[in-house]
Amino acid sequence: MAKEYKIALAGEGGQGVQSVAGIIVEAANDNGREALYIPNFGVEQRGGVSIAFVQIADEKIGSPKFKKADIVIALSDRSVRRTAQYVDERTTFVYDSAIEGVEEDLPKNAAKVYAIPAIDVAKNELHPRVFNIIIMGAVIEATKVITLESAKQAIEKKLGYKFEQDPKLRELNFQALEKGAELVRQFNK
Amino acid sequence: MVSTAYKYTQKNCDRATFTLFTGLCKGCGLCMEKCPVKCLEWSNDLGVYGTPTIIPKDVESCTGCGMCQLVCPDCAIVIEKIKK
Amino acid sequence: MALAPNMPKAWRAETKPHKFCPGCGHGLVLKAVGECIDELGIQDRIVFGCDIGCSLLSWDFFNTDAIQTHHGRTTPVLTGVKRARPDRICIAYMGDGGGYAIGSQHLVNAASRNEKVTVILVNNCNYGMTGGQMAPTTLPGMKTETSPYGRDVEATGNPTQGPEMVSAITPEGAYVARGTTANLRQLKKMIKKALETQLNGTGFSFVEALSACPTNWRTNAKDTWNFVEKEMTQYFKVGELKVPGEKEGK
Amino acid sequence: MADKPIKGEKRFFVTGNEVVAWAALAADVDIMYGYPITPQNEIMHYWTRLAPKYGRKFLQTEDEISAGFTTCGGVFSGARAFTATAGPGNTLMQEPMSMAEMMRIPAVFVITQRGGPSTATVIYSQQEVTLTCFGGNGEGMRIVYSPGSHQDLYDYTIKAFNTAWKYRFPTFVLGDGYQAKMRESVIMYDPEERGVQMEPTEKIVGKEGMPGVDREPAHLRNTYNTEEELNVVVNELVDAFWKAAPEIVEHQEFNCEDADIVIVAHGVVTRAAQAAVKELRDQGKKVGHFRPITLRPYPIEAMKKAIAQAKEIILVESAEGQLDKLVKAELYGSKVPITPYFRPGMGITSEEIVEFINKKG
Repeated sequence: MAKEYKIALAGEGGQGVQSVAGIIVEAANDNGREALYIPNFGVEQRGGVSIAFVQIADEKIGSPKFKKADIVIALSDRSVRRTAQYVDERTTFVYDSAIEGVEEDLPKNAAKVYAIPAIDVAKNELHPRVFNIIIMGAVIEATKVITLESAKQAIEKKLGYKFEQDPKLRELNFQALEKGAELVRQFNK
Repeated sequence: MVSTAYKYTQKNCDRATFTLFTGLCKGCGLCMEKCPVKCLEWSNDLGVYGTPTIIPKDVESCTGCGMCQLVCPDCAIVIEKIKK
Repeated sequence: MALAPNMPKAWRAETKPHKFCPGCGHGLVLKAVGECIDELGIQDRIVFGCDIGCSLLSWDFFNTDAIQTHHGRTTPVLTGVKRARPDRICIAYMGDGGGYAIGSQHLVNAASRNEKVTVILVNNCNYGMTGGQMAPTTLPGMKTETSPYGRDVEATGNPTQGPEMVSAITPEGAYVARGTTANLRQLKKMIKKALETQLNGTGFSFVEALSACPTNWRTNAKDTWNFVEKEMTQYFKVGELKVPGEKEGK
Repeated sequence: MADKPIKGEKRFFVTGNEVVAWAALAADVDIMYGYPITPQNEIMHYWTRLAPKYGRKFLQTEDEISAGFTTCGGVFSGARAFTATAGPGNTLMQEPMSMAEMMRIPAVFVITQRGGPSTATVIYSQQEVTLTCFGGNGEGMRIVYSPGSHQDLYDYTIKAFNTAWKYRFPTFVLGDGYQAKMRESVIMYDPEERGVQMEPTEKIVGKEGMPGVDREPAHLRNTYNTEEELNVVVNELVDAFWKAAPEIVEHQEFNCEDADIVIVAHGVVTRAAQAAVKELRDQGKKVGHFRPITLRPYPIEAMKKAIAQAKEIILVESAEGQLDKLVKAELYGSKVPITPYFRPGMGITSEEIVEFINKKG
């Protein structure tokens, strides 16, 4: 847990990578850790690949920008290509197995490359709306930057008002989180 | 503080006392043109810029209407009507 | 026997004679402003702002606080004062270049926002301080240093109709008028209504004053009055365009 | 008046723009004037949400020229007032900024640098150093703080208002797009609880009493007739600035005492420089870091001491030599060679600095 983690999380505009990053850093901060989160932003307000740069450590963090990430998560074909630059021989590269036509673009130099069926699981087993929470579970399992328990608290903090109205949503979100972790755990066995 | 006592010349016309503060008059002539009875003329007294000031040419024609005072951009003229 | 000139009480006697040229209309407009300040008893609440251009020469004109700003920027400075201290009576004093050219965006937007300030704009059809260049208000065919063959409206457009524009974009409650130094009693009434509008807090107040620039016009007194009274009024209609509580188009 | 916005010490995890808004609240700021431009927009967003709850005001102007001049107007009236801008907005605002310089208007300007020249990117850079320190027609009689973290942003935004009102020079907080948009932890506090008294403001116009009777009117002049007249005024400005400078300058040093190589960097780049020093020291290299916190006036005496034993300065900045120019002008005569590491408009990481220094051997 003491390790400093650099995370690059990339997806299409609507895939919710920024909110995943936001919840993770929020939870890390609540646990008294140092976190730094910088959203990639360009001129356009919508559209384009959205990247969240996250760093979590026990001490104050240096440059907000980093060259290479410990873990890269890419959720679309464009994101796979866009994030290759953050990968080196220490990087775990995670992408969604439903993304087509990126075989050639997958980083060759990564320490590990995991293809996780998050999109399928969201669609078929849970609900498309919790896709990003599955991703969050995967990030947490791959990095251990926070515990699943504190992630749940952070989700509660952020979405609690919605859960009040529909408690089933809470269950769905927590399931998604666990599921995401499980998808990565298979590889880490 | 600068002295605010200005030099002036006066002319006692029949119907008004005409006071011209030479220390304020720049000799623009706007008053002459606006005088409804055309009673003003250039004076031998020089104003603040060394240009001629103005004076009623006689004591009879000034009606004391105050137009010259009104249109003076420098507040150089004071007309006091003489009440009879 | 009168020993003291009959200056408005709000004028600062120590700075007179003022710095404007012989026959300049600024003295007349500022006389009207001074008398209005006296009559309304607001001398201690005035923040007077002057633009760059000839209007800058008024920075020490009154016994009131005054800020000399930049060309075109008096409206925002005074807006800044008013927003922070609404109890102040703010007068932004400028020329036609400052209000209709370089500072037009400030005039338009202050008017649109209905800022509770009073803008007094002196229109003399040219840039006086910089030596008589063409202004937004230069009359068609009028010769200036930058329109030496006369203003060509095909190439440079028509004279800006300031009060008409301001009137079009201000809501009810604002005061908009065009007066002239050729009718000082009327001009004074307009300025007084403008200041009353600010005092009542009903809206933006704007008075354009038709004024003379004998130096750059190269006119004698007769031609000066003739230009103000006959030439300028062909394009610039004197009168009130918007009065709080009254229907428009008076 | 509503309660104090911050009571006690609280840890927050927010963007730099939010930090600035809170700091301005904590500093008892009365009014903000502003015009939208990325990446400073959220300062206005947070301010407009928070300010009314604490009886503070906001005006959205028609452009940055107006935002700067309305800010000057607010300050004239005795309000603690500020504005924020970036890039092309900073360029437009140089006009009111130079008026603030000439008339010694204690206005505070927060700059969140973006890439340049021109519109360039909305993201990040350190390319507004020259503009912020020396923009406008004038002599750069401005105080410029360069924060490197959210804590700096909070501390120095509050401090900027005190410096401005104490010394009566326009004061700048020169942040950047990264700091504006990133989130990290920050401790917010009520300055008074930390023993920091807010410097009282003063009505520059609109004092009590009848002008010309009870008091002299404030006739604030900005134009002068003769060169001699202007020269007197400018000399006074310059003298006052340099007299105050030793009290204003601030810097930080990291392992400079025995350093062969001193990295000079400011703002957010200090973070990479500090991390690089740690890493290089672990590798057994005698590397230190000097960070000017005030870019104007520049902490040159401290810097001269910090580099006294150095064999080389590595000048690292996200610009093509803007800090470099400042440093060279100040260090004239020094024999320590300066090696540039310029990345105009680009973020700089500690890894890059370490690699650069290691490659040099």
